[in-house]
Amino acid sequence: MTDAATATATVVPLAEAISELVQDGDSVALEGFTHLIPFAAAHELIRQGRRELTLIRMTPDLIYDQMIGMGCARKLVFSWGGNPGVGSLHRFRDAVEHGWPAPLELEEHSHAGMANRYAAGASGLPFAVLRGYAGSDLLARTETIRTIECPFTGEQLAAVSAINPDVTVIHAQQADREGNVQLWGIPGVQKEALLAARRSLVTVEELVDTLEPRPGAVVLPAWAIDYVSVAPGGSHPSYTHGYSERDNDFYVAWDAISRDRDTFARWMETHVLAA
Amino acid sequence: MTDAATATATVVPLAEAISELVQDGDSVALEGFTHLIPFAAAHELIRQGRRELTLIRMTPDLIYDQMIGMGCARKLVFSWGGNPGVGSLHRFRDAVEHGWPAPLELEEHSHAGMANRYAAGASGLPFAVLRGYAGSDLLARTETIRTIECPFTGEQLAAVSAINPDVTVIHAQQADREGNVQLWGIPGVQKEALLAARRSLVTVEELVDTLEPRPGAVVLPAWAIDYVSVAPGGSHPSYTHGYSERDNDFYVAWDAISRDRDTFARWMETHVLAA
Amino acid sequence: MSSLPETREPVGEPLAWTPDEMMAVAAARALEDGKICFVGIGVPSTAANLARRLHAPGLVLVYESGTLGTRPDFLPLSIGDGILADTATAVVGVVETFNYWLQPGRIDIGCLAGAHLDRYANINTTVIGNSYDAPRVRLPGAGGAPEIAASCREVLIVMRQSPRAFVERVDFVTSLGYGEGGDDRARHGLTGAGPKAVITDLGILEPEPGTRELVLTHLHPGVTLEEARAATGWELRTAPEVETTAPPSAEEIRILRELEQTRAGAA
Amino acid sequence: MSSLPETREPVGEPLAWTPDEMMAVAAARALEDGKICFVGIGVPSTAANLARRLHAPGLVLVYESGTLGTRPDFLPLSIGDGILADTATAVVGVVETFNYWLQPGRIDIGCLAGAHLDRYANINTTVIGNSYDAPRVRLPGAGGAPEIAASCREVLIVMRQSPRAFVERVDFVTSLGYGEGGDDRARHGLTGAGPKAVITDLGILEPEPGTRELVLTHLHPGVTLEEARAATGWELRTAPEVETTAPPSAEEIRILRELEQTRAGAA
Repeated sequence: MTDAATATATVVPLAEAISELVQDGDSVALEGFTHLIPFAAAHELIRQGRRELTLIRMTPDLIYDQMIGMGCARKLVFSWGGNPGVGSLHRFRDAVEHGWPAPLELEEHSHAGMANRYAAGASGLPFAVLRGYAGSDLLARTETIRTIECPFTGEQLAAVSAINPDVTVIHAQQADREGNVQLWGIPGVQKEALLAARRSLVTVEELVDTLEPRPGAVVLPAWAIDYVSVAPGGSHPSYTHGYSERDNDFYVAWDAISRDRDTFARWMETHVLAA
Repeated sequence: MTDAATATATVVPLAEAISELVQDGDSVALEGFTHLIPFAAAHELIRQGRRELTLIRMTPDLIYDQMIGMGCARKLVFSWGGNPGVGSLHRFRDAVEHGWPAPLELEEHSHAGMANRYAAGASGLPFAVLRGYAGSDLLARTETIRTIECPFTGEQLAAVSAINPDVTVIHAQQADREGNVQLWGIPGVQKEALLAARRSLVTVEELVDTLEPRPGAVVLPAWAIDYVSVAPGGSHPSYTHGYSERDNDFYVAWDAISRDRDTFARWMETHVLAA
Repeated sequence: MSSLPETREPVGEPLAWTPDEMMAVAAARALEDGKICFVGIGVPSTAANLARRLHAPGLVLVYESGTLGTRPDFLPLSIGDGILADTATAVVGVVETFNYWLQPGRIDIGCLAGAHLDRYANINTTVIGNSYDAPRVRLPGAGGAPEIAASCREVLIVMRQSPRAFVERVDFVTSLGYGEGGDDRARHGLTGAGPKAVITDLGILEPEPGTRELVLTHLHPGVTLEEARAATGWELRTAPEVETTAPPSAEEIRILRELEQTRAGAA
Repeated sequence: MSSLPETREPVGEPLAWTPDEMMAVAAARALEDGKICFVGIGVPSTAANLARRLHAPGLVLVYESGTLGTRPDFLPLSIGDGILADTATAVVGVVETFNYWLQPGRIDIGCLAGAHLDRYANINTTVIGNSYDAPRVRLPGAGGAPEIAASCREVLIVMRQSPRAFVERVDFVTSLGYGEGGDDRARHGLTGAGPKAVITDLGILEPEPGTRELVLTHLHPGVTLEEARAATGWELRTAPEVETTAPPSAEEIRILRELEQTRAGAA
């Protein structure tokens, strides 16, 4: 959805890319399905003090638990808000249950619904159709879910509105000098989230002279990307296939860190704000 | 859409697979977008004398020019019926223009429409939505194209009905002993066509003990496939990336072979029926 | 979908195995060899991987991370651990996973955990309390569950039984079981047959033919009917015959414990 | 989309280049460096590959076979030749090509050939004759053209000019140009601006501001206005100033001929 196609992406430092791309009040999708979660970019958003953001992600995960706890978010668009394999996202719960640090508006879907909303956004369509939400109370709760009738069979199906974030940020293994990006391992919804966005940034582990073709790789042409920034280890505590392992111990440790507001604030001060 | 999932596909000789899978009157999709066109399977269908078939393909190509000329088809569902880079498909034109050897009913779409129809079929949806056919007379000609209104924006878009062939046949480079299939090079719509089908067959260049992961490869799990048959060179005169080159000279030569009914009949007799 | 249960002390007289282990073993037994299984994280993932190491080496595991036919040699903590991609027959994107693989009904059985469950096997993983906007407890949400519960040919639910979790009526229907009971699923145009069993740490509940109300069909060894009733938030009825689950075999327990020890960074 | 033109003899006084060569060169010149170009097979493919070797090394070629950013070192005969995959930045499926790459308007310019064309640049590649069911000539059909013509930011049409091909009104609108003229495209909700030029073997036609009727803006060297009018099936009007196309440079001709010679198995 980028307005003017140019055949290359601009390689800039992360801080510059973030300040160029993201304004207060924007809708931003920092995607990555367990794998390749762009934590470095989120930490930069926190350091730059962005506010009133609409945060979009299938799985808010620790990355949005941190942004919500730090007061960056006005609204969350999501489908599963837990700490995978561990339990709750306490900052997310605190915002929803007690409005701390600020009330959080929710737009809640299922994974299938969110994935199809990104796909519609990437396809330049206003909506997507799926067999979804049958008998679920989400259908009544969520304004961006409606029903639609098949013009051939008359069957009733679910329709979800497209997602077109102001900005999508994803993390990948490599980019070449022109800004073509290659990622591999679990691909998630990053291609759709990136192609659905008005503006985009890809953080990468490293710049390389040529992208070596690899099994299971997704290649994103430079002309579909606005900015590329080098952020080694930028997906920690999630992981970058071939570069790092998922820090499962940290995901477990986050439960205690995030449970208490002060402990959380101190941790963020030390590990993000002061970093 | 296969009715009962089994974790493996059955490896059988081509003639057996075709006679097991295809009955007169079936709708069949033999897909492959320029690359990996399953000619060996088509020739087997011709030898087995199948009739009244509904032939489904984005690009009928020489494979359906041959089947149409041999009287296998009652109807053609397609989006571009030419000899790529050469000119007309003369047997297709003869059937449409003069009803020889039999009248041919047409269901005509654009590539985008056909691709989305397969995608809907593969997704278990009755239709797909696209920005298509705007101002085209195809919209009025083709019953399987209608308009649909976005339930969120009110915008009018094109809807196309799903394609779920009785049988889909594709050609690939390799299968392992369980019947898992790997293809690489231009992937076309084979995955969608296969997953949209009620029954399926994949012809392969060779059986291997293990599928070596490769850049750009599409892997189709055995449990989504009914039959696998070994048919080395089964894509000629199209090609199999890594195994053969496209026989462009034959595509050019086909123009003269197919222009005249008798020349065509003799060629088929010698190269297909007697083969 | 849900968080891992903290290990609970053996109930009743000391046993050679815990109720959680019995639950995982019973769930594994319910997964037939050669079937395609859509696996939720937590106990379902433990059960599916246990089944593969026991009677079902040909069980095909599909995780919502797009790993088709994965064969992890240790238990993943999340549905997106790298091991799932490294050992998969094919790895695809999330859009394809839900649209091409789950939605058309290619999956034989979906294995889910739940937070709250009602007598008609409807699952709530969204909110506890009668206000969505001001919930008493905010749960993680739907994830893949609504479509897994809808589109798999059948569904297996695995969760601990307690009066808090097994409620008369869930506060929020996240994923449909049998709705209001009877043929209510059909009214929603669902292709899948719905939950065939709910396997808990105390026994097994199955939908009663006709009403589709969950009734007790099995008690695990050492568990009494009273304990099961006390752990259920509705008037739990029983099948004409309540069987006793076969206790875990030495092999089942040995392999389960080996498996649990392999879970990277487990709490 | 369409078949390759058979080579035609030079018209008028003998020239150092043929009208078809002039057409390909003029089309190549119309493709700017750094733009994303959706390439139809035939003359469009020749022109796009010629442009890459001349003034537009950064021209990004996209073929409907899903080859994004391909850099073939010889001319493909079909849109799916292996060379297109071997030299592409990325290779994707056909569904993705049309849905994710063409449909949202990411493509700057679509380069198409046509069989029949009318005064409002509508293209017919379906049937000739007034009956679809009993056509005088059955053409190949739509292929990717309707959506290329609709969704690219602008469109370039390259085809030989003749009274048979350039008709007052096409028998069948396969791909929309300017419809009935004026703002008719907007009525169909199209995002793309439409055909910016029709480049032929005789000259260049462009839509007149306002009416969007194709009018003659350029004549190729050695071609007279009378020849252009005689080769047009409607009352061809001219722009206020009709320019003469710059003749092909020696380099343009040399590289074009090298390129043509590389086309594998060309007729």
